Amino acid sequence: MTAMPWLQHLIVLPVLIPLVVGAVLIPVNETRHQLKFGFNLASTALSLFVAIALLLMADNGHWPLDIGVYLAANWPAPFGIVLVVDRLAALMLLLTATIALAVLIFSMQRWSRIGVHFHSLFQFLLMGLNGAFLTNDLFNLFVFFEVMLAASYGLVLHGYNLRRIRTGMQYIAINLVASFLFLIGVALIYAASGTLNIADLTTRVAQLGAEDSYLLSVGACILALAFLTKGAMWPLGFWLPGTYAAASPPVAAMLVLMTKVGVYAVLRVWQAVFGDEAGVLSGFGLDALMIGGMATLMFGAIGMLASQDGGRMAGYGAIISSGTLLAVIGQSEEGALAAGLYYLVGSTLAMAAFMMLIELTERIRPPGAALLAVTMEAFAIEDKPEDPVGVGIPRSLAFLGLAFAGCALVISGMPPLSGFIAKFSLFHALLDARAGDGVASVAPMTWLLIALIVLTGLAAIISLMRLGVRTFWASGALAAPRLQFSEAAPIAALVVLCVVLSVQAGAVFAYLTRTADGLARSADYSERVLTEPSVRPAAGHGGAQ
Amino acid sequence: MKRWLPSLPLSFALLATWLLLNQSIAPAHLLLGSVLAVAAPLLARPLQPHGHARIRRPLALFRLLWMSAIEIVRSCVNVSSIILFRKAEGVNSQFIRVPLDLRSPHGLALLSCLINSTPGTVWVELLSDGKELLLHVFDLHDEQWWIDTIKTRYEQPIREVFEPDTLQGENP
Amino acid sequence: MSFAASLPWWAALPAATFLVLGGLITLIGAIGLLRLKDFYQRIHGPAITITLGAGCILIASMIYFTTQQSRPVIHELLISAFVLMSAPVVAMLIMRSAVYRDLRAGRASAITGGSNSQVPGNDKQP
Amino acid sequence: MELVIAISVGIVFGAGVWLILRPRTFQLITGLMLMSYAVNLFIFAMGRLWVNQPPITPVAGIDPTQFADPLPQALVLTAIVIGFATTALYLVIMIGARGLTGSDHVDGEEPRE
Amino acid sequence: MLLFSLIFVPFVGSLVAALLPADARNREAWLAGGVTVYGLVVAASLYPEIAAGEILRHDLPWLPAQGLDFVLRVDGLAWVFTMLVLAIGFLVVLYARYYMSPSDPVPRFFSFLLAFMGSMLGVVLSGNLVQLVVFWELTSLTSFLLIAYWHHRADARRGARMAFTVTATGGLCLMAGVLVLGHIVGSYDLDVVLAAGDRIRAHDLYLVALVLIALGALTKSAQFPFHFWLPHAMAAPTPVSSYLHSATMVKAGVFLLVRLWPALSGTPEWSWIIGGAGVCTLLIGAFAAIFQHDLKGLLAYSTISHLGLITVLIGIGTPLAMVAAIFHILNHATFKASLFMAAGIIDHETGTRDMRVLRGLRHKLPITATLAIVAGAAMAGVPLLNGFLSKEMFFSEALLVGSDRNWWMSAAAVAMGIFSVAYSLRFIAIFFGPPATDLPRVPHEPPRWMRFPVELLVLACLVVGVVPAISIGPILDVAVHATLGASTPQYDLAPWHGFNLPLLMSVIALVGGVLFYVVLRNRFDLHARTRTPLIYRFNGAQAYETVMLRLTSGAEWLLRWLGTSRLQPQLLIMIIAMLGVPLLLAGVPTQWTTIPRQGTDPLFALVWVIGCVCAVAGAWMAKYHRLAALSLIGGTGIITAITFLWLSAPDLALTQLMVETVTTVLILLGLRWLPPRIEAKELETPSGVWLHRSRDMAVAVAGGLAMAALTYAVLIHPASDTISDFFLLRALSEGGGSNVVNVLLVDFRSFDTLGEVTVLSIVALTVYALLRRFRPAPESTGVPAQQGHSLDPASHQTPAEQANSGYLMVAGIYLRLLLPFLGVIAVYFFMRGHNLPGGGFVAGLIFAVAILVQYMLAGAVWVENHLRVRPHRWLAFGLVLACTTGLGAWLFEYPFLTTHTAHVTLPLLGDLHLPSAFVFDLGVFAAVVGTTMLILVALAHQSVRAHRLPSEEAPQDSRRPS
Amino acid sequence: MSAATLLSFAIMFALVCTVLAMLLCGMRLVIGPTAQDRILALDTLWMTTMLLVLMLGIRFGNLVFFEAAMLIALIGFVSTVALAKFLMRGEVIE
Ligand code: NA
Ligand code: NA
Repeated sequence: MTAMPWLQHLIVLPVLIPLVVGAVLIPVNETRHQLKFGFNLASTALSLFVAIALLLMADNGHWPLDIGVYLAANWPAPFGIVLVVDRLAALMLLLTATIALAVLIFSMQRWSRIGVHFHSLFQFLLMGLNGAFLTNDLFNLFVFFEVMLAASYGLVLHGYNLRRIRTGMQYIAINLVASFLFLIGVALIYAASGTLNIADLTTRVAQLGAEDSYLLSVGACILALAFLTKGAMWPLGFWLPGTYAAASPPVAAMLVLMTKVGVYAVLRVWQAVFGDEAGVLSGFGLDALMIGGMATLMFGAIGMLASQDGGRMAGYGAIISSGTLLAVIGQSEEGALAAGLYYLVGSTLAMAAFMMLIELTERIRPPGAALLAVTMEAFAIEDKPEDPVGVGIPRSLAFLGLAFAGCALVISGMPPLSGFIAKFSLFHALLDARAGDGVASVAPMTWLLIALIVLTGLAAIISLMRLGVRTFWASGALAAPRLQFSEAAPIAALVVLCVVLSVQAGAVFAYLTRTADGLARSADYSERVLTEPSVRPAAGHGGAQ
Repeated sequence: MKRWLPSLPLSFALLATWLLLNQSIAPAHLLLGSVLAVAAPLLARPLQPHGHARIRRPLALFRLLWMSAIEIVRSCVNVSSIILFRKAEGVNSQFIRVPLDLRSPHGLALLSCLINSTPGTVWVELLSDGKELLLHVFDLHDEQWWIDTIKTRYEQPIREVFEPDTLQGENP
Repeated sequence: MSFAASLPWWAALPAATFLVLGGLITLIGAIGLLRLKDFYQRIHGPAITITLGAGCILIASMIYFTTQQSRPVIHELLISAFVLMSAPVVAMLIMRSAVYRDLRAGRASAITGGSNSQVPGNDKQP
Repeated sequence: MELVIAISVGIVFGAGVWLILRPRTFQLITGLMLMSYAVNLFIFAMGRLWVNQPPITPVAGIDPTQFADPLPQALVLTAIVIGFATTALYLVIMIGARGLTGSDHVDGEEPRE
Repeated sequence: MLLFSLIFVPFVGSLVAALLPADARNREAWLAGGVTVYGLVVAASLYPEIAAGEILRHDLPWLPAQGLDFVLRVDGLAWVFTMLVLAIGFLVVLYARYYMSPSDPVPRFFSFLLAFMGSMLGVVLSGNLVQLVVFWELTSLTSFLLIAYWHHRADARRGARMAFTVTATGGLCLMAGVLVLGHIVGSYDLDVVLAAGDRIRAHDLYLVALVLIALGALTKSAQFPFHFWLPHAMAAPTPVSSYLHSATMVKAGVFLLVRLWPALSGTPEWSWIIGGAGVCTLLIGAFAAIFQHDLKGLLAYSTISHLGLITVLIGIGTPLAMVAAIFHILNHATFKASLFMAAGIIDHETGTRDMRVLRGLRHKLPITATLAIVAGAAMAGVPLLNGFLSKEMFFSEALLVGSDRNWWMSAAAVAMGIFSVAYSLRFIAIFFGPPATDLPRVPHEPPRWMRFPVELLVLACLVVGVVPAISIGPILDVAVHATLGASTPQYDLAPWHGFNLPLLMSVIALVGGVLFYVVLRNRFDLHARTRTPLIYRFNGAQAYETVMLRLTSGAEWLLRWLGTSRLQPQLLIMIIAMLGVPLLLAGVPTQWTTIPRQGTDPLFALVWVIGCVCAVAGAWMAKYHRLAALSLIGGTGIITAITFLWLSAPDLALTQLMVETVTTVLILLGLRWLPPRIEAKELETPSGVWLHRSRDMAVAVAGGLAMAALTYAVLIHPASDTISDFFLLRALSEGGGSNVVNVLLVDFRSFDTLGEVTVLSIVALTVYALLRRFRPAPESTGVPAQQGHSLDPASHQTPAEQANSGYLMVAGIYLRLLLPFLGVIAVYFFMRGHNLPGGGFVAGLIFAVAILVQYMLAGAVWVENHLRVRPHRWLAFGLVLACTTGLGAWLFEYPFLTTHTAHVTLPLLGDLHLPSAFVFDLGVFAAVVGTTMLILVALAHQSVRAHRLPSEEAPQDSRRPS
Repeated sequence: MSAATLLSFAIMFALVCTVLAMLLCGMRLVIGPTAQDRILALDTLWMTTMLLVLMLGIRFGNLVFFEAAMLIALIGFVSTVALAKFLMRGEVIE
């Protein structure tokens, strides 16, 4: 390889753009909010474009095996740090950029102004997320996790109040301990295998001796605990509902993405390290993952039923979605994985929209009225029909109602939006994949999983309906909330995306099936990563390295 | 000159530090060291309200330092023997006040260094607007002896080094 | 210890002496820190470590490395300089903080050590 | 050496664990500091122990088996730095919480009994 | 496309309706009517093909991965239902135009109604089962919205929630059933599934599928024991009740059963489950209807009963029963829709639906009364009306199936007949008797077009009842053929079949019903009864509410058990997981290969004795003696640094030492804001605390043991073939530095370092942002006690005075002299980092400490008056410099962060090598300085701020000019 | 007895003394009893550590240790000063 194609640099841009923009914004005075916001917006929009470009490149044969490899600092894998774009990474980048853009626009009017350095922190959060999706190095993953977490600490505490600081303290303490687990896990994996590169691990796992295999699996367990703490698996995710409920809405929406990073990391590491190439370790821990996922699902459903306020409910919704994904990963079934990814995309979009929506709905009625409504529901008090509804719902209320319904449908997996399609496809894959010649081949655990997912959906419906009824219908002072266009538009856009996801399910699934297929071929992945040559000096340029 | 080189000794010390650190007198190091030796005091100047010490009598300083070194070794032996062989209860540790005529901050700093470096005495603080020094003595046998010693052996030479003018004014 | 093998006697002997001396003084200082009666006595223990103990060992190091590297290795002087610059500051600050702590707590006896010595204090105190 | 390091890592880690399970924020932060020492030593130990063989290669063409494993060291360096940063952050949050909640309990409120 | 528009147009109409202004009643009605008429025309245009027995299909690709297309499939059954939905829909729209009050927000109403219509059409036209489930749930959703149309009323909200919960749950069961069915058949396509009846019935999962699908159907059709939601759904506006809760949505359940009849029926299970539910519903519904006082309530229970009847017929499952079922679906839709509308007119005109108040309405509402009486008669099964025909078919089927053995079936049929006559009489009774005087409003005949739909429907009842074969015959025929296919029986649609047993049963029912009603009315005072005799104990609604409340409280209880919101248990769980999960999943190895180890150096062991003692003592003291704990932990830190140094990691040692120092200062800065803890209260510890403590101690010990064991296991085990040799071999030759660790940081793994300094910057920004809003604890807001103490001569000095002439003057000479030295040394450590221990990070910390010392000495105000430290700029500069250095590689067409080395030869100075990694490291340096300064200074400024506050409040305290 | 042996014994002796000194500092650090005692002990620990590092440098014949010793000499006092200032004034930076 002589010269490096310029297009190749796209791979590093999702990390670089936010970093530079975030850094440049640091010394800019807070009074120049418009300028800061403008930079932030431009950067996020650019990230979105880059993500789209990477997605297209990862899907149209631009790279061999459709995997783009970028050797940061020009050192070949496994020695240097390697960024890798495959379909999954590109998808996550796109998802991140989309939600980030929506969140950013949402926060323009209000939330970005209630504290200092929102814009830099936001950009750094993006950097951390994108880096975590791109990197192929375990320790670099740690670094990007820390970037992401550090930024999220800042954002969780953004404009801090009593509630935020209480939950923020918990969130931070837990993540600090989780970071220790991460380090211990990575260290053990290095001690066992002598490498940090995930693709390199794929090739080394099978050759390890019994002792090193043991160390590796212990390391992987501990590492997984760190991921799963972020991914909020029961019983590691108790921090989540409180944190989500307390964080400011745009931040909560970004936090939704962060739980997905935990799940993504588990998926990435497990597919590569304990995939088909892993010899005796192949499929290590998947059962535990599935059981954990199912426990998480159950916990999320229980939490959802028990929640009275929207933020908390959304938090448990995120737990449910994590649980579902973990259980799906635990199934280690390609078709199910595609469905799981579809579920991930849809539920993330909807949860993000929901987080922002919750805040807007809180403007509908004064806090006292909401409390009263709760009490009346609890004691089934029949209030007298009051004066009939006035001249129709004001537009803003109608919008909120519609958006709420949309989010609720996706989150609970009700038809016709993407949540349903995801669940159906998941069930289809779970049943169909094992159908073969009859009943016996569907494992009881699979049935249990299906039943749990269905019941969880039911719990979600019941709770969300209760919340919706209380929010929109309960009698009491009903103020037509003042909505800014910049607040409504991102929510609308995310909900519309969920609709598009349902209508275009065929195309999306085709992509995701290719994604899942690629993930399963870990040997290809590692070959592609490990054989990417570094750029050698071309004639005329001396002095490289 | 003063504008660019606030203190020549300091700059030399910095250059020497640089060369010692790098253990080299290569031209590159000399150059870089010199740049640093000039730049560092300049950059630090805003934070130096007392300016830099001007050593009027270097010879007196060396004499003082030599004497102190001997005193340090002597005191060290004393303190060691007390620690090892005497009962703690039998040690008469006391605070004493020493009237001071020394006013130069740099002189006081040197005095504090010498006193604190000498085992058995610790500088506590200046009292009465700097006219009196509160000392703690490990094993006090004769308070006046201490006061005299400090006045003559330390304060006097230091004043010679840092404020010869005032000294001459007092003792013509 | 591979480098030490080539060391001549004339260097090894003083180096060893200084080392032993430095080690002993350091230990004595620490013993003082541990066994002396109260803080105002204890502070005198480490003083010997800082001055003479450190000095001996630095000299030993200079001798050793100069011979071993066959060139003057005297950068240990820097350490001495820095120690001499920082030790007085540390001693006077710890001492003063202890004094005023005891004064505030009304533990004048701790300061006077039960003897007839003057209590330090604020002369300007009304 | 191995045993000493192992026992030390264990003790420091154990002390850290004990502290992070305590209810006061200051205990928690000290626990985090201790755990961070232990974890750093642990990562460091993953490169095995090398006495007086720092990974400083004076000349090209050295025998790599004669030098300590530099990679864990680089990792620990990064981990130390990040640990420092997060300690600082927790500290500030801890005092912020103390001011806002009036409690130095890790939950930001005294447990209700 | 035409087919597709059948579903598409209502949804578009719904959207348009939602966007019309609130008061556009006429436009809304025209729109909705137009949509309906369009649908009717399209559907009617399909009749020729349908009548010819064709099945029309329209496929749109949807989910190819799951083998699922969006299929519209019209056969006779679907066509008949389509017509039913559209025709009744049209009448309801017309009716609703007059029914809805001008103050009601009509856009919402018509929008939801059209959406419902579209969903319902989707259900009947779905060509695959998954799609059917989608529309099925959509009908639940739209009906939820319609029931809660008057959402300011609690009963509407409650009814809507109940209906939705029950039907949506059923929908989930249906989905599960469909999945099982798809699993059995291998396809969700309706044609394939219908053709695979034998395979399905033979499959082990048949019963599962049947139960799940039955649950879906029975909940939707309000069958026992799920019937309770329907009466509560009557809180909906009457057009909704008449449309959804009589004619269409509740029919979706039975429609589904009819639809899947070829695939699922013909087994005892089918009969028992479907038939059993039907019989119970039939009787309970009919019986309960008699005792209602609300007009709509009566109609709702009657609907339940009639749906039960249909379900029984489907449960019987013989071809003739199916004919009767389909026929009764159509008949019931006509008379019940008209009855609801009539009830709506009465409600509308009189202002009440209470049958205890209503009487003698025939005087004021003669036409409506006539219509309602005819429709009521149809409901009662009076001959020459359509209800009679299908009911008689039911009787005959009941006889046929029941025969001698299951005579109870016939008995139940007759009982149901009796009851239905009774409640029909109860309904009709409101028109007779003396006119009521205490009505809320004086009734008048409704507008002509409001009555028109009723007239039309009643007319249909009459026509079908008199000449069934020519009126409904052909339509019924296509539906029956489509359902039964080859097994379509011969049947005769005629009002008169001669004297036979079914006729006798009809007569018994009629006569018995009248008698029963009279007896009830005269002897049991129907009006005074507040609850249904016998079955009032089974109150589904109450059970529902109880379940919902229990669900919430149970969930709350479980949540307390399964979760926690406190930090300590969570950390405990994490540690236990860290110990337990590896043990569970990986177990314990049985053998271990070892290598010769380094000899133990007793000195090293001794050093660690100190380290461990410090750690343990620090842990012990952290509660009450913070300063002591901090010092002790500092001790452990020093030992850690020595360890790094001893074990060949000088870079780590330097970094550790620097970090140790800065952290100590940092925590001290923070400690000032933590008020001292009161000890006395804590001295007496309850026994529970000891339990906790021993548990925590056990976990801590286990954690320590585990880490020790892991460390030891690794240390005595030979290392794998690591990637480290690469770095050792190339650091100097290709990375240009002999300090491999530093080359790793700034070259091989510079990407990590970039992230690391970003973390630092983020934390600094966060700290800064937090401290901007910092509110200290009340106890610590004031000046520390030490500073105000009269004994201390420094107490009335500003920090600057202390440093320049006060007690810090002498110390200050040294500390200020150190500043340039520290600067030079920072440069030294920075410059040599690439080859020897040091580097940007350590250098940055040294530099930051140099300035920090000045802050400690002279206070923040003075230092900043003399030296502007702009940490934000340092931060930004550092990050941007590091990035720019990395980006520089792009110009040479290399990847980001690739190192280039400029080789310069200068006179006198000789060869100089300037690796770009050096500039990168400079960025690290700047970022570290910025971070450290920002954090420390931000913390330090709190004191300045806090001091300013009280001085503003108390001007007499003028000790600080600030 | 060769010069090398002599030196190694001397180093060993000095090392043992220093480590013992550190141990004693550690003990004072633990037992206190006052805060100033602990600060003093910590400062002494820094100092003895510096000496230990210097001696290790001699023992291993490695100049790299020198840098660490110098850093300790330079920086070690900062935390002591901070602690003392905290005791004296209640805050480190006023
Ligand atoms: Na002294
Ligand atoms: Na590089």
